[in-house]
Amino acid sequence: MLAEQEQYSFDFHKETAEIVAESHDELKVKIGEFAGPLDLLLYLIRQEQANIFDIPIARITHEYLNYIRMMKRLDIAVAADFLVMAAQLIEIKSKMLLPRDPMAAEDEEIEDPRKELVDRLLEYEKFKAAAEMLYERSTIEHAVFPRGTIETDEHNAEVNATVFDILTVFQKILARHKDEVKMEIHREEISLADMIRNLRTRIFAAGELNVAEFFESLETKRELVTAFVAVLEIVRTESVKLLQRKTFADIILKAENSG
Amino acid sequence: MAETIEIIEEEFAAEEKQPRDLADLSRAVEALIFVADEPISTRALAEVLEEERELIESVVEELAGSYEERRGGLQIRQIAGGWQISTRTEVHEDVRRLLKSRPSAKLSLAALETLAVIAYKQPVTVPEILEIRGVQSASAIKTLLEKRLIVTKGHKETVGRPMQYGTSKEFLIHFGLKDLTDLPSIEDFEDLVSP
Amino acid sequence: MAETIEIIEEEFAAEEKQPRDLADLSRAVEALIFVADEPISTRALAEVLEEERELIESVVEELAGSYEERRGGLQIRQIAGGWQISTRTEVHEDVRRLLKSRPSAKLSLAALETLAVIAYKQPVTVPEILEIRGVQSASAIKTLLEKRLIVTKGHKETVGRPMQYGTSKEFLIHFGLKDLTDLPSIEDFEDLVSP
Repeated sequence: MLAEQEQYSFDFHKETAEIVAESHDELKVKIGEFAGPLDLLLYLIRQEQANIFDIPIARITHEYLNYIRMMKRLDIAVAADFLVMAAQLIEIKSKMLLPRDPMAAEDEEIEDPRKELVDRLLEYEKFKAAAEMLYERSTIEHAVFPRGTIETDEHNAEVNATVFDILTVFQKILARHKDEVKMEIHREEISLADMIRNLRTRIFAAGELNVAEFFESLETKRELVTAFVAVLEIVRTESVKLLQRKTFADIILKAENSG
Repeated sequence: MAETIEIIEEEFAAEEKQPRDLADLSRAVEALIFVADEPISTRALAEVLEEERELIESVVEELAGSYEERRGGLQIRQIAGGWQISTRTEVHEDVRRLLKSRPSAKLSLAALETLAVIAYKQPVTVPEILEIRGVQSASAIKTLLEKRLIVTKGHKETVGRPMQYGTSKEFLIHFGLKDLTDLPSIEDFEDLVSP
Repeated sequence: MAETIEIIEEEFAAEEKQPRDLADLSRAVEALIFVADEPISTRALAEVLEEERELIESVVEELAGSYEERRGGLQIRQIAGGWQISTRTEVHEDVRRLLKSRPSAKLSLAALETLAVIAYKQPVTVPEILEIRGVQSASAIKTLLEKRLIVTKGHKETVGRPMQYGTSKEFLIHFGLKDLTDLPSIEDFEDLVSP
């Protein structure tokens, strides 16, 4: 019963990612993924039982990079945002190692290189708590059901729309439209053999054929290419010749036996 | 004595579940009739609640009676071999007035598609909409005009001078847009498509 | 004699526009809330019934109270700016067994976080969400749009005119909120976070 329930009921607390140490240097991600680099950082800080206002940046950076390496070893795609954060951590770490400027006045306040990160973490943590609140609210809401459909609903079998729907619907129409066009082209596609047969029939029926007119009657690029090859082929293999009655005049395909 | 007590306890434990009290059953029955899409039979209710049919029968009848007594806006009635909650005949006029006044917030898929084409291609004519959607849109256009989501935008100066359509001010209000340039473009959601 | 007749006529005329009694109004209100397929606002009820909003307000509250007192399987509650009849949480197991429904697919942690940022910072753009979450939220936003929990709120008038997002009516329904002010203040979460 319990196991069955767990399959489909997402538990905010249980599915939150966690790193479990299997041995000294073998780490393992227990479940899920961290929601982002800030989520991972908060986890590491809590794991180290560190004060968020005084983050042991060297140790946390080390742990953070360990995690990234492990992800890579496990062939888990590491989102670019995690790498950006890694770079920021290294930068903060190096800034903290810099000796204080000896020329600076004694009482001059030096901003802690960690400050910006701490601010972001605190801000992020609020929204993480809000996400948890939403999760709990939706759990309660899932125990409440609206009435089933009644007759009057059936006269109103319509959908509610947002701007996003309008755009998606429009894209679908365009896609549908494109498919139809493709299908037409496909239907009208003609093989080289058919094209030669067609060409031959037309030349021998009329005795000659205006090449330009013939090409103009075709619709697609593919048909044109096929027709061009067919013309070359028919001239090569059959008693048909190409002629031009005067310079710049239309090119004519003429059956040789018809004079 | 001690032995007897033990036996009784065991018997209790063996019983799969304690019988529910009547108020509890009545609550469940009321909720089930309410959420069911179609009139629900006594047998179906008994099955879901794992109770005797006769018991459920009397619970439903009692519940229907209490609705009757209260004389509120709803009733529980037996219909098509099942039980259903519906409004009372006394309030039909009010219900009808509500259904008529229903906000025009809803659109059928056909109307939505037509509206999408008009929004993105305006000003656009009926043949042009047909060309894009691949189906006649006459009744959808009528609906959209009635709901004032679209307006006519004069005749197009081509053969037959067909009427052109565009979106209205109500359209902007309805979809929370400042102006037409506010309509999302495919590019706006491009970043969302990639995983 | 003539006087008497006059008086009777006056009485008749007065009777024609006699206000509906409260029981009658309550009946109508209950039926309308039941029939409406979305939470229905006090204003909409007052308009359909052609009564003062304040009167309707007190009638609905009285009615909701009577449901509460009865402790049946149903409740009348205020949600997404309107009133709705729904089942009580106590009976959810029975209802779920009937509908064979599992708790509907819940949102991922990423989607929940993104939704929390949008709920509290709306209208908000994708770069602003990235700033707070520290991670791209594209697929979460797409999911939320598809589930209609968020809607677009026009373009922001800054470089690149990015699309802005906000929560929808479905968001309120999904999380059982009367309106956005029903959300606890974001500052309240400050006390909960690490000391």
